[in-house]
Amino acid sequence: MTTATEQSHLVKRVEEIESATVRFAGDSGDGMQLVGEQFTTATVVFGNDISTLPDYPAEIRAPAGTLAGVSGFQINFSSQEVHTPGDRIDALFALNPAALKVNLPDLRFGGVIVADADAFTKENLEKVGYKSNPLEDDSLREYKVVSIPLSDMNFKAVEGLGLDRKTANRCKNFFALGLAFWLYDRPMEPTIRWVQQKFVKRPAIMDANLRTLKAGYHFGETAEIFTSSYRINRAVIPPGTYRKISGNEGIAMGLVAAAKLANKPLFYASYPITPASDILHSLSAKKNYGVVTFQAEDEIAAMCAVIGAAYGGSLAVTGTSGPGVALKSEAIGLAVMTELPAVIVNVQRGGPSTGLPTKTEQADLFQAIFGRNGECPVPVVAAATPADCFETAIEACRIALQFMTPVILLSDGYLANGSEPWRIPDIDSLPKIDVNYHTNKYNFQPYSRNERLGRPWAVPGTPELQHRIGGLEKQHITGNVNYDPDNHEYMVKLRDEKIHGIQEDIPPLEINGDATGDLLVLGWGGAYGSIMTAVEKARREKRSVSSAHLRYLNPFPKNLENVLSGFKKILIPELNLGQLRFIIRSRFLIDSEGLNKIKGKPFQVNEIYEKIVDLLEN
Amino acid sequence: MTTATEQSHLVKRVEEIESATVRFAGDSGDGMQLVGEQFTTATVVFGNDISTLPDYPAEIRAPAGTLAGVSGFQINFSSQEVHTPGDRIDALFALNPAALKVNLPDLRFGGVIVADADAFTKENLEKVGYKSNPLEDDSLREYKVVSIPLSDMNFKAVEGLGLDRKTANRCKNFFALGLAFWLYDRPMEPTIRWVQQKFVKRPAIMDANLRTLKAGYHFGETAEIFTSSYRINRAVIPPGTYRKISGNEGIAMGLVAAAKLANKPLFYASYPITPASDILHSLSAKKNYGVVTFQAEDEIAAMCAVIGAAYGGSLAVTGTSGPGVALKSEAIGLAVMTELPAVIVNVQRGGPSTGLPTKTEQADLFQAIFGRNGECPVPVVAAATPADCFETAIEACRIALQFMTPVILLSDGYLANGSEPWRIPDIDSLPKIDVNYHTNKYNFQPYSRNERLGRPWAVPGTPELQHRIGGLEKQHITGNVNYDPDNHEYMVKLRDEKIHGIQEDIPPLEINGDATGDLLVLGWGGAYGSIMTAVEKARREKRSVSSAHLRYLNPFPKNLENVLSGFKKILIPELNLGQLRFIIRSRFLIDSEGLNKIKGKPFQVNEIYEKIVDLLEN
Amino acid sequence: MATLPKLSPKDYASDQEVRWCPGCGDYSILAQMKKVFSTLQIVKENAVFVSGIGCSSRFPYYMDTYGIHGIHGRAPAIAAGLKIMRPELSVWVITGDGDGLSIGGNHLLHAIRRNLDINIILFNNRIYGLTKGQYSPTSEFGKKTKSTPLGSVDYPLHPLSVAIGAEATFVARSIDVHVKHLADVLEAAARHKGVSFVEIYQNCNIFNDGAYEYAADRSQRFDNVVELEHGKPLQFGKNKEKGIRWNGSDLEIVTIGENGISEKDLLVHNEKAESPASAFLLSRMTYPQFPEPIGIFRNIERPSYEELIQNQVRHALETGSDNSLESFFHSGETWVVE
Amino acid sequence: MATLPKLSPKDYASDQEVRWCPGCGDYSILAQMKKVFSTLQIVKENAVFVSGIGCSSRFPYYMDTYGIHGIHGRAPAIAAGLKIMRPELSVWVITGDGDGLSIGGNHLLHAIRRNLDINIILFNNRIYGLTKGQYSPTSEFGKKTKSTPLGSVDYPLHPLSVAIGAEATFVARSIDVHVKHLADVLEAAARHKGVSFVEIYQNCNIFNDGAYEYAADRSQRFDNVVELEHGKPLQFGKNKEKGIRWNGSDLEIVTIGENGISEKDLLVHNEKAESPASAFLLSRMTYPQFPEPIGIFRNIERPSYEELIQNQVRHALETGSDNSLESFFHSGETWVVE
Ligand SMILES: Cc1ncc(C[n+]2csc(CCOP(=O)(O)OP(=O)(O)O)c2C)c(N)n1
Ligand SMILES: Cc1ncc(C[n+]2csc(CCOP(=O)(O)OP(=O)(O)O)c2C)c(N)n1
Ligand code: SF4
Ligand code: SF4
Ligand SMILES: [Mg+2]
Ligand SMILES: [Mg+2]
Repeated sequence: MTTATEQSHLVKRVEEIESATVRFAGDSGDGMQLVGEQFTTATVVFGNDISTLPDYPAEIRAPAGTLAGVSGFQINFSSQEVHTPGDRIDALFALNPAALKVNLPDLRFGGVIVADADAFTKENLEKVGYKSNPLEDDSLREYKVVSIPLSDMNFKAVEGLGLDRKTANRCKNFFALGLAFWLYDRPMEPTIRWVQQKFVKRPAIMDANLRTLKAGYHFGETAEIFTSSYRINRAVIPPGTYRKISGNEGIAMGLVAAAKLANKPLFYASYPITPASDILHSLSAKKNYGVVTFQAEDEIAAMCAVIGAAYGGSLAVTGTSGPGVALKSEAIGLAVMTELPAVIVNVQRGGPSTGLPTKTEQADLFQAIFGRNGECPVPVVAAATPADCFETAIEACRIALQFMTPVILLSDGYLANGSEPWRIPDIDSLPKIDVNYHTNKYNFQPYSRNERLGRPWAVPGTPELQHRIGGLEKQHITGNVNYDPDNHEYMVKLRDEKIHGIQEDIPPLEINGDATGDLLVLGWGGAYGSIMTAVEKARREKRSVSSAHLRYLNPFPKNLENVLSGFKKILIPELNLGQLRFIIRSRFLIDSEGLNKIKGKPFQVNEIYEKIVDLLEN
Repeated sequence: MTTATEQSHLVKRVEEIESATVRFAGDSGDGMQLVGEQFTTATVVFGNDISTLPDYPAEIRAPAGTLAGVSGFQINFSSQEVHTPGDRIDALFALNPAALKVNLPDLRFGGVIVADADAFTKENLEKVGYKSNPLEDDSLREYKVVSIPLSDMNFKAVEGLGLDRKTANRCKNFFALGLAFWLYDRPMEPTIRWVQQKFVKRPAIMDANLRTLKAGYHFGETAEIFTSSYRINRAVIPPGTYRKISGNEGIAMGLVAAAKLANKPLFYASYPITPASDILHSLSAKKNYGVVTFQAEDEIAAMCAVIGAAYGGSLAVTGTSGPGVALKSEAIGLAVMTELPAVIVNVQRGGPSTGLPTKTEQADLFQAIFGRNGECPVPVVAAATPADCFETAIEACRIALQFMTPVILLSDGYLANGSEPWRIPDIDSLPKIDVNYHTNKYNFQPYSRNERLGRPWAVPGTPELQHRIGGLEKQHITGNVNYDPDNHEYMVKLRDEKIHGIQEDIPPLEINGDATGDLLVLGWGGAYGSIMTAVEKARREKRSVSSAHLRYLNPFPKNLENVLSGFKKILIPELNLGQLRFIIRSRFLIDSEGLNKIKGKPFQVNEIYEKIVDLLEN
Repeated sequence: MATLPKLSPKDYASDQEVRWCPGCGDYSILAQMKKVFSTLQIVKENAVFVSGIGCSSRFPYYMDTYGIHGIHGRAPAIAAGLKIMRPELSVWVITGDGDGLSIGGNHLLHAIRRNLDINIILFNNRIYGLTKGQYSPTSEFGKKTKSTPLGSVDYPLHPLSVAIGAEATFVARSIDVHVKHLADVLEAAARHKGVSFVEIYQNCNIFNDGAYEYAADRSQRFDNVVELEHGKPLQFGKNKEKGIRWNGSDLEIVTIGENGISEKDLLVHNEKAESPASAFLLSRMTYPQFPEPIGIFRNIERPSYEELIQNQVRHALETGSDNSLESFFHSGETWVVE
Repeated sequence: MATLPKLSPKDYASDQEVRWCPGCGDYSILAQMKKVFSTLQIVKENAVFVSGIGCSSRFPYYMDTYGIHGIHGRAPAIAAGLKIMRPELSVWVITGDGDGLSIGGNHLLHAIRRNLDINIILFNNRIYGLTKGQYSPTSEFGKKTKSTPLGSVDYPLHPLSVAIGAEATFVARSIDVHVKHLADVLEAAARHKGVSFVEIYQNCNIFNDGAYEYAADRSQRFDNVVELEHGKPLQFGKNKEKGIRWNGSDLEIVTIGENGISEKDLLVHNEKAESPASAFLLSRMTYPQFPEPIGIFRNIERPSYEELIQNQVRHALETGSDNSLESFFHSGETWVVE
């Protein structure tokens, strides 16, 4: 059907751009997360660098058409390196008036709005307080509005497949996806394959989705409603095999990898909680890798099961979010006292209390470091990006196993659900984690120490090493219950020293940029991408700014004080009221500026960039 | 029977001293706590100032005669003001070899040892590793040893009352008590009254105890084994009616008082835990003051019941120790989010984990301030002395009720069980706590604010004020569930500001001594007595040192920074690794010295005094 | 005083938008609750709904009463504190199978054994709704869910067996779509003095659709459900032609008229039995081996916790010689310094 | 290999000093445990005792096996993690009435319903020992303790009813001083595959002395205790002259020979009954209305949780095409950059 003229016509209309940020938005029931995922896959397969940000309501399915019910998925993709999902949207796919209203503030001037005109009914408009139809009343004149009868076109596309109206309507997200594919010149094959697999047992649904997907694509191609489609070239990316990875997937893979590297069985006990549940889901499907998962009756039980499994010789891990960590804190204390290896993953969300369960935040750092009774030191590490979740998970396991200690691994909702391309590492390049059970019965003492101050891991079943551990204070070396005052002080200090000693085993903090200058932006956790991008932008403008990102929050890398001392000013952006900043002040008696955002959303690049400029210029 | 000669003889032998420190020690089953309590009562009734320190093992009754089973009770009494139970013991009553061995290190050179020679059997000596009998082998030559067949004399005293041997032997503590009464010239009447009441239904036991008590007294009088008895004159104490008060009693009374002052019903929900259980015991017997206690199924339930009761309009309080606070931390977050008044008492003990359940420590400050998910500010106050527990409890309740917030009140095992004289306050002098339920239905909004940023307390049963609260983020003013990013940030900051604003409502920090100088000793909690005594001693020596004691740990008093800035050096003694010091460093970017002891025991005066001298001289 | 106008069910609706998925069984339960409140003319400001976390636990927002949306699993504990201090309030606990039986099992147990005069309504959809579809303690053995892709391997709890094992005084069951029956059960729960425990079979059409089709569906329910009525024999089937008999060691299904069996041979339901044994027996009847009983399993009277506690307080206040702070402070040994 | 010498009870003693009060019932339980270990010749290093907090929870220190003295109430959860990952170990949970039924009730419930192959031994002294004498969930109604000076007002839990309500497969009871009976019950628990729940009446001579005198005392026990034996009628009394009969709606005490009653009329104990109904019935028999049953109430077989889970893992490992990290990383959509 494509004639030569049309071809050349098409070619003319392709505009090359460096990057784009697209957001799909609709009702929670409209399948926006799925569309986003599919678009992402196509984009990474095509070869762009990407970063994504899903955003959905706390309700399973809030009432249709309401502002509260809007679900969105944002993707930033580029021929250059990308560290964030993008501050401003270039194109918004709005499947109803609520989606338009919620997301419009993030659209850049001149951005594209693709709207389903069929959904802009009087009723829907009223539901969200539109007095008149914005698609028609010229209020959107600053934008490129593409108003199309999307629902109707979808119905037409799936006609004749015998679907009832409701089911048919459910496919319309794929029409939008097809259109987006055309607009950004993405390959459809991965999605086609996915649909074929997913609906292998429901051929009518399969057909419908494929038809409407293609209809959307062809509509873009033929309808001439866009002045141009866009082409974003492949990014220059180091060679290798890649896959898309979200933070939660990264953690799941990191844990499985760590278990293999340490040659220990992996036990994952968890109680479902947003946004950590996907780690449980992912690992529970990994029995073929020998992974055992345990959905416990609550978070306390999950942590206690971890203690039992660790005593038994497993690499034992639990995952949760802030409220779950609160519940686990007594049992974490037991793991500290018994000096058993364990990893506690906290995928942080908005707090306090139940807070904003589906939103991101970095406000559990205090809890991780200080949130237990007594002097109860626990190493804390934090992941910086979805892919970094993989590495940080391995590192958390390594520390736990090598130092015989529980370790807290901080992620957050933004990292957990966001995704980026990940170069699949060469398995052999991953470092072995060298840990052995203690089996030597001569002079065995459960609380003797190795050079790292770790105690021996002697597991049940080992002849002649029977011993008892518990939460009461232990006698140095023997591990017997002991109430002696001097022994207590000795042990409190010993446990502290052990954790402090991890400093000797971790890499120094790296500086991105010059080692001295006017300003250092110090970050941790998911703020990485925005900080990197903002600092690089400022550096391109020859500003005297560097950045450094802490993976190790307790203990800090040895050179941190030294790094800080190289700069006139320090800026610490955090999605909290200044928790890292508080700790840095105390540890080093150094003042710093905080950039604090507590909106359930990640930093925008610009927010940080502007603060940098402000600090440098004032 | 007393002849004139004997009389004058007696008079001659009385030596006047300023103060004395006595410790009673024996097996857990020997009734040492009771003896200590009785001696204390006699001493306060006599008119000395006192401070006491009970010390008992974690086991109910460890095997007889073992080191682990030793239970002790120490009292320091004086004709001057007393702030601590005393560093060194002047007289040790040791009812068996274990008690001698455990306590000898604390006895001053030349101190008195009263030992029950009958208990120094071969078997008992071996149990604790004595190769020969220290009462006989001259190893105690530095002390005044009074070795008497105490068990035997007790048997003789109670002979003929028809008691079996075991029961008879149980009375021997009263023989020791009688001897102590004679030695320090204390009145026996309060104890006699107590025995008469206690055993009113068991006349044989009553008789036995009274007989052996008097026998002990008369033995001292007649046996001429002491070169002198001692007289410690009444302390010059402000006039008033006094009683002895322990920290746990102080809290119980303070809570009852606060409820009356606020005219609200008192609800106390708790799960038993050492060393906090006595608050529950005490309040559960106070139904005649309208107090309702609830022994919950666990600490979480206790905190949740408090939330329910607070919503219903009660002054709701829960008490526990560190591990219990860990369990409560999720629910405390709910109280923060719902902005309900509540007090959480933490009687701190040695940690981490189960730790040293019967020993004291100050290591839960971090947990109190930082130990929750999200930005979750909670006011924290700490009591300084047993009597101060009373006032601090009232103050905690006042803040909770007036600011609509949970408040954490820190006590510790040392304060909880220790006691001192307390001048019973004039009820009318206690300030009313002005809190009213909201009943006005016009424009009612559950999250509107008063000048303190508190929200209205509208309790169920109030017509037309129906509203729902919960742990999800709230919309400012309306209190509706709200996920708006700006609202979240606004509310996080609002909650923070509310707690910060308590600064306006609390007294400035007072300085004991000059407002400027070389050294300030800054303390909090139970370290008060030792700090005061040490600083006063140093000041008497004209050293440039002052002290200040923080009751308010979050927020700090407004003038704290100013106070700190008046001194060249700051010393912060704490029974932890430096938690207050860490916070002070961060808040004010001020360095300080820490004096840190983590031995399950309070500070000795001398430990602090020596550190003061050291800091002033180096 | 003028009599107040009667409140209709919709008068009990709050101004908050209901946010369950369209088609969720929770809607029906909400509707019946409002109806029962209207029937009993419960004074709005005297009722409090307390919940944990879960789809079901959003319930309090939708009633124009007082309410606490608590934390996960803790509603019975929150309700305990409230009820003990305010015995005159009508206190309702709304919980889910995860909220009430997984994380919150212990609080449920203790609220029940204490016999607090509260009404505990457990929405049993045999799934975690709010967290998007993990299995719950009531999910069938072998259930495939997000967290058990190969099928669950733990044996499900029977909520009513648990409640009866925990000394419950009122135990009942109903089904979201049997609106009349549901309203009757809720009303009986409200009227019962002491703890009332009600399990409601609730359809989660998103994550566990049709879990109770056998009992909810009009064409199947007669065969799969037996309605309990106090003093009546256990009969079921379209024409009540089948019944339940105790054969000396276990229950069995019999057909009336066959083998000489008449109504007289059937188990007669006695919700007032002091012993919980027969209620327990009934709680063990599960589909497909048996029709599942709905209605009131057990309904006996015992003084409630808060009543007994408040009696102690009242008695102490009345008989205590002096209840002033003064006398409190002066209790024990005192001395005067002049 | 040479056969190892047989281990005697005292070979199972650890080197730690036993620290219970002299006269405490816990001593006897410890002695019987060591005896049963010797009878079964359990390999020391293959056994783990897990406990919570309480006097009873000190137990693990005294056995020369592996052990974890956990935190209050959480022993079943600790044991779960251990047993799931190490199914070959013999795992014992030691708990108290406060530890297991107050703070730890929920973990107990779930360990039981999952049917983990562990042995849970609850030392029921009806009091909090370690914290010096507060009432517990099994204390009698009206109990005066430190925390209930006017008497408790909550209804006690029956541990066995709770366990049976939570789907237990093995449930038994014994008494600290009935050493032979106790040893038999512990041995049966050890032999049972799946969760074993044993309640032991334990005397706390310091804070609740004589709580079980009616059952422990030699002169009273025949009238107040009925020993359950599989397949035997329920008889008791000095000369087994009394029995228990099901009268159609409840249990009743009868005298053999009177009113024409013979052994044949008595309830015959069937510990293997698939339905937990009769075990539940027996768990309701309480002194002084009834003699209290001791022995094995219920003893049925079902696959255990850890067995089922490990089967899933084994099956997945065997049938999964490629179990390497490589294949894991490459699962899903991948692309190559050259
Ligand atoms: C401490 C804590 N853990 C976990 C969660 C996450 N969570 C919320 S609801 C829920 C389970 C909901 O299931 P159910 O109680 O059956 O309610 P439903 O949604 O099915 O009505 C979970 C695990 C939480 N909010 N808090
Ligand atoms: C989290 C926590 N709460 C409370 C306690 C205090 N505590 C220790 S043991 C115990 C109860 C003991 O009773 P039980 O389980 O019956 O054991 P017993 O001492 O009677 O053998 C309590 C409340 C604790 N250790 N930890
Ligand atoms: S997820 Fe299920 S239970 Fe939750 S609202 Fe939707 S249908 Fe109802
Ligand atoms: S307090 Fe009671 S249970 Fe605890 S050791 Fe002593 S006698 Fe045994
Ligand atoms: Mg559910
Ligand atoms: Mg007990």
